[in-house]
Amino acid sequence: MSVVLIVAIVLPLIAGSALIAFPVDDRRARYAGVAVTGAVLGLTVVLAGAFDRDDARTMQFETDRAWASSLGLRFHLGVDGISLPLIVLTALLTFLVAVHSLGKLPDGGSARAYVALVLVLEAGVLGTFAALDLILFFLAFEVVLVPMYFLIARWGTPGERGPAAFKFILYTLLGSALMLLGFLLVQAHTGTFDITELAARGGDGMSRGVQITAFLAIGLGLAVKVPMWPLHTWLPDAHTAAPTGGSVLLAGVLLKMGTYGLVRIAVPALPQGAEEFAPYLGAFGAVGIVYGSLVCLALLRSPDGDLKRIIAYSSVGHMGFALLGIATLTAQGINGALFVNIGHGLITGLLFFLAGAVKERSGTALLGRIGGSLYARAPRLGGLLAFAAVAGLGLPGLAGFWGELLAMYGAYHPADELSRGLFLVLLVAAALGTVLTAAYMLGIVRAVCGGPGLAASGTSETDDVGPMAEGAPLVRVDPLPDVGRVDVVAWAPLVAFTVVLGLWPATLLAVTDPAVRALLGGGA
Amino acid sequence: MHLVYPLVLAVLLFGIGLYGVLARRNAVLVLMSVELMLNAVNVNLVAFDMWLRDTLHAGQALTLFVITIAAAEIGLGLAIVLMIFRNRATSDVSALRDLAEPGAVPRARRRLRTARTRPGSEAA
Amino acid sequence: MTTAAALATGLPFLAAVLGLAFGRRFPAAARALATLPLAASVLLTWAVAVRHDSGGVTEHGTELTPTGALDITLSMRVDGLSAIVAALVATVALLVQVYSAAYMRKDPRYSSYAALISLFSAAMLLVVYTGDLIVLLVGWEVMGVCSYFLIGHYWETEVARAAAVKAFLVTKLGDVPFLIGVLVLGVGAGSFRIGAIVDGVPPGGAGWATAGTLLMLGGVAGKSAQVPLQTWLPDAMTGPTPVSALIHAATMVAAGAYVVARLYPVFLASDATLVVLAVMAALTMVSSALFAFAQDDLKRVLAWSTVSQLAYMTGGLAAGGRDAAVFHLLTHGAFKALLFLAAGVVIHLAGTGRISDMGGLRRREPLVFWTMTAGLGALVGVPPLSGFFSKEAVLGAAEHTAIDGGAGAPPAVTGWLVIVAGVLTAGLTAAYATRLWLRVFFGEARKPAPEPHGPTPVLMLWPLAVLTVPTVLLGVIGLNESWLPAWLGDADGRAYGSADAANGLLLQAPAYYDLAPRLGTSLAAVALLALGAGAVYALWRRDPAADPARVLGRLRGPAERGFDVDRLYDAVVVRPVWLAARATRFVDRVVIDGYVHAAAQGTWLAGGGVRRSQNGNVQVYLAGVLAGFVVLAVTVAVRA
Amino acid sequence: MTAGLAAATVAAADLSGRGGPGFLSPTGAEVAFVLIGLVVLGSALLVVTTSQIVHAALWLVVTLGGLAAEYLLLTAEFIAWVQVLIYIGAVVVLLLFGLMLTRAPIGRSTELDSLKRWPAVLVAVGATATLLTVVVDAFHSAYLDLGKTDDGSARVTGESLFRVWVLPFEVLSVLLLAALIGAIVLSRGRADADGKGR
Repeated sequence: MSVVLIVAIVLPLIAGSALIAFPVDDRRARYAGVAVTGAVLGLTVVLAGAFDRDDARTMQFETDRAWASSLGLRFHLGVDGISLPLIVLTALLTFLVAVHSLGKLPDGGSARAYVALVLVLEAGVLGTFAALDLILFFLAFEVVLVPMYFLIARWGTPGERGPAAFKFILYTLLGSALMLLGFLLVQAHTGTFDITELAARGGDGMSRGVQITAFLAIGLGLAVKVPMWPLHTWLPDAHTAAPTGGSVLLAGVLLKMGTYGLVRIAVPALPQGAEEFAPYLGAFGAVGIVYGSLVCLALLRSPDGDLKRIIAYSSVGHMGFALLGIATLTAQGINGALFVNIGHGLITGLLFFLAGAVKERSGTALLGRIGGSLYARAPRLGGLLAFAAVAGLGLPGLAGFWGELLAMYGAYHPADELSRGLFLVLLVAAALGTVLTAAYMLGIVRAVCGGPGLAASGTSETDDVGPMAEGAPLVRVDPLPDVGRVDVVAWAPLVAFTVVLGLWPATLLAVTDPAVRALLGGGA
Repeated sequence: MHLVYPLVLAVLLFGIGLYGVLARRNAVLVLMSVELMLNAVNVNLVAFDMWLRDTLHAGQALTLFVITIAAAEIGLGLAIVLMIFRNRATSDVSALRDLAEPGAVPRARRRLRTARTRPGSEAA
Repeated sequence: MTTAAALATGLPFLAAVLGLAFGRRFPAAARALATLPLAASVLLTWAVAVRHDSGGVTEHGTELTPTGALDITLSMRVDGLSAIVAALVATVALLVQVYSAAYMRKDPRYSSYAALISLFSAAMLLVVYTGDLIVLLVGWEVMGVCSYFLIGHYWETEVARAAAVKAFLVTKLGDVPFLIGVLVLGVGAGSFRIGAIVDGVPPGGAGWATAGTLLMLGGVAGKSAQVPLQTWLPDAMTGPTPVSALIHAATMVAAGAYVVARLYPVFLASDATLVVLAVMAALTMVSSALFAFAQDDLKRVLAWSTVSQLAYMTGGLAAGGRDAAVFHLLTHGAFKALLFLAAGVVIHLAGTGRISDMGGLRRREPLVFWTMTAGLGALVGVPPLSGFFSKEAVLGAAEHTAIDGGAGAPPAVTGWLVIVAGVLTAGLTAAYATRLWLRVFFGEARKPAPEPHGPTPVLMLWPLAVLTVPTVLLGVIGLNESWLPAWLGDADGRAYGSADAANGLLLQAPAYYDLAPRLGTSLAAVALLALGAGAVYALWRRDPAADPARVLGRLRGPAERGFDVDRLYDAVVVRPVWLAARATRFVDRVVIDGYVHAAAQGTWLAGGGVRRSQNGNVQVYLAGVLAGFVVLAVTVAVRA
Repeated sequence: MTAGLAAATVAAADLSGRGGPGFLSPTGAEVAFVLIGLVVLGSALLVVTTSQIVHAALWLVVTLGGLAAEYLLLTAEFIAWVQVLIYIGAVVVLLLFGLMLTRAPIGRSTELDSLKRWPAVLVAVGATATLLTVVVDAFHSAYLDLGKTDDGSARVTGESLFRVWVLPFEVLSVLLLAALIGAIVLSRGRADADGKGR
């Protein structure tokens, strides 16, 4: 089965390169994109099916070959309970983006190039989640940047895309450089780049000082990607400028690489460093939660309040929960962080799809210009947006809730070596953040979905003449195209998974929990 | 004779030539300063040749070559200076700033340079 | 039995999912989808309630989150309390759905409306049945979001949009401490199972129990609209009237009281919590009764009245009368649903919601007049009606706490608070109910009635008739100790009247299970009732056209606006949050992004600086190169 | 670099084993060398500082002539004559022609020195000081015995030049030819461009 994993990673890379190399007409390229990402999704589903759930703590489908032996590099791939959900999520979201690209693409270049870049991106992300060698991880981590840069710089919103793409790539490259330094430091003291071995050693061979330095470097590099407050400012710009598919992948998949790296590398391999920085990580996470929501609130009322920018800042808040969960260094917290990852990937992916649809239909993403009344102008779209917003505010029973709950539970009861008082404060901040999150999410719904109705469907026909029906303005608003066929295919899986994971969190937690425990050394 | 005498002479001569290269603005004077530096090197070569009693006489042979090359160099150098003078009507080294980064030359001097260049280009 | 409970919860949920997904495409099926699953739920809940033999707890669950230390289980815990409350919820929900089928018949959004009501019913049943606090929280929040969407049903109006957001945010604010409280209780008891938590409280109480219950009061106050989070409920009346009847009168708002009753042993072990709860209840009770008196909008009168009546429940709980509070919850659920549904018809008839525009409506639709009279009578607590018995049960429990006390009883101060506030409120309730009754149904119409829409649909009338039955008769179940108290049992699941009870194993003293009215409190309450009603009647007789609320004088304006608590919150919470938001955005754009941009600018500047040295003067370059060479040579020589 | 320096120092120590009289009792040749050296340096200084551009060329003649004398004192006869022939005879003449062709002002001119004189002084003095230190440190005891050799005679030089160095010599002649052609091409200007030629 390890071949399947390799094929799943290499196939999109080959297909992407082929699309770049050979002139294929755009229509065929789009269908080729759907076919390849669909095949990859199928392969990952096969992997998930073949995955031994009773043994989720060990690496499965491993490949371990010497690669550049003079440098001690190994081509080491594998999947365990932590990476499996992320791999499936990646394949799913990329597939949906490919499906979505069957519809209208923004101007900027040929659809062939777009699809090719998405495929290369997918290969990079899958490689990141499957890599078990630090350098391999780093390579895959970097491969992702280039296609994303071009996606933003070529298909983004004209006028914003250049600076946004520039900021994105410079900021994340800076982070990567730091991370690479950290990796080299780790290797210099342990003599290995192997992630599983480093996790098994649990920091043996590195003094406390070395661990702290290495954690600082690796953690900063990953924190840029997460993105952790205050290293987040590249994200709103990139999201606002990126095309819909780019935003979905950026939020749904790329951000997960940061938290995944923390859970996979930084925490298990450098336990003392993690212990030292956990309070900071948690504090920055909690600040991010409150801060992100406050900025979203401000954007609601500001004339340049862009729907996509608001969702981007909401990502800062949501990833704050993931950081808080990781910072607790408990099984619950880290499980929560992984759950936040998946939930956020599904929900924010959906939100960006919808924001893109709104932008495409009304011609703008500025709240003040969209014109409201989406419930009337495109009822299904409005209903979906309301659903996504409600999911985004962490409504229990949907996928966004469990991660937040577990993170907060972890914060109530952090690992023994951490300060309980501090984490209680963080817990309160995070909990208040959920109220602020609810405030801006409902604010979005109010601004975009509510508003005067179509003239034909005013309240005049109902019998209810309470105080509310009076003064209902019967301004006529123009209808917009509602949810189309391609949209249904692209969005329905996200809605379905959001509900399923929300109702039955055990589907995910049963896979991640054993692996998380193994990383934490069986305890906690 | 102590070896130090010719060596010190060479060093001082070299220093003077160096100063000339860096400080003189007229291109022909810069060329003269370069000749001074070359001569300093020649003194060195001869002195060491004598001191080491080289059977191949590498020092002296090299000195001859240097002299020859210096002659060629001065010929070429003067030709270049002449051509610049024809094109730009100046042999002022500090006025030849085509290598400058745009914006790096203070404005006043740039105006001076364009003013100088214009009649030169007419002459060309 | 738990299967039946799960089915009762699942069916409406399924109906909601189907309705939301396909309702627009098959509008014809919407009505069937709205009512039939709920009808099945009603049968199932009643079956559960009937089959639940007195006392005992049935619980069955499956694990939701295997995360080690603490497991969350999707469990159904059926005991007397949950069985009977579930039956109430399902029944009222079905009646409301039937009523809505007629009331909302022309609404183009009926299918999503009905689906949301189904979803709400499922969530409420989950809250009622579940045996796990986290799962309870799920239902709790889903109810909240359904309430949000239904309040905002008329999203074309700004009022409805604002009210919906306000309702959700205020309750959500209460849910923050509630969630933390749940965590505290769960960690303290080592489990989120209600059974384990109830069993885990040591007899003398525990720090975590007190802390957890105090925090949970936040959520209770939010959901049940108690002081200080009471302001959302009156605004929530912008939703369709049936929604107000179901969610904002009979069921969801009672969930706060229900949760306290569900976890009663934990609350009973925390005196501090009970005192806070009693203060909260007393304040809410009196103030909102006063506000109800000053309102001019029919539904807002009923809304404030709901707040006030909910305070009777929380007050009863604070004073130790769990069974009494649940009793009041049941009767209130019946008569308040009746009142709201009747109010819907009244508004339909009058063409307005303003009381000052109504009058003389008793001749237009006699059935509505009579059912509403019964409902108001029960609300006021006119002796043979249900409300009288349940209110007296609460006051009786408070009296026992205040005077007799005893081991395991709440502090006496809670009893006194509830008695004083309760008796006072009885008078105020009588006053505003009388005012409403007289101004709506008697006298002359103060505004010409609109063109009749045609006869009131039968589907809207017979739920009123059905609800009148319990409104009138439900009180009797409190009279015999072997009826309601035996069914409810105590919070540990031991039935009153069983062998356990005989052995003195009940959680509370036997007096608390006696729901029959007591002489002292009954006399006081009825006397004040008569006083309030009489005073209003006298005022009305003097000038039938004028509003008796004029007696409030200068207090009337503030009372109508709920003492301007909204403006206080606006100044203390809302505006600072907006300010903080703007400040944060400023910081984000100028400071944090400023650093990022400064880094870029710094690089550009450094580049520009280095670029300046590239001035084209070859001699300068050469001087630089040589100087560098000299420095290098000297450095190397010195180091060597 | 340090290693090279050290090696040179060692070599100097070896060779200085031949010894020689001290600095306080100079030989006649030494006295002459120093005196002529002072003239050379003085005139060189005037070359780089004089404000009359033609004078600079003339002072250069003095410098180069002085150097020829120094070569004689170092017993490098052939070099000395070549110096006189090529430098004074050819190079300086060329330079004078250059000055004339670039219409160099005759008489005092203030524009000869660039504005960056002080940095130039600093760099030149620094470089000189560094070199002096190194040279004196390494060779203060080295002695040059010039008495009984004919190493510098035309015969010896010619033999080594045409036996050992014949190939570089020929290459050099090609180089000179190339320089000649280059100089002609350059000074002809862009004949094709304006069609007239110069």
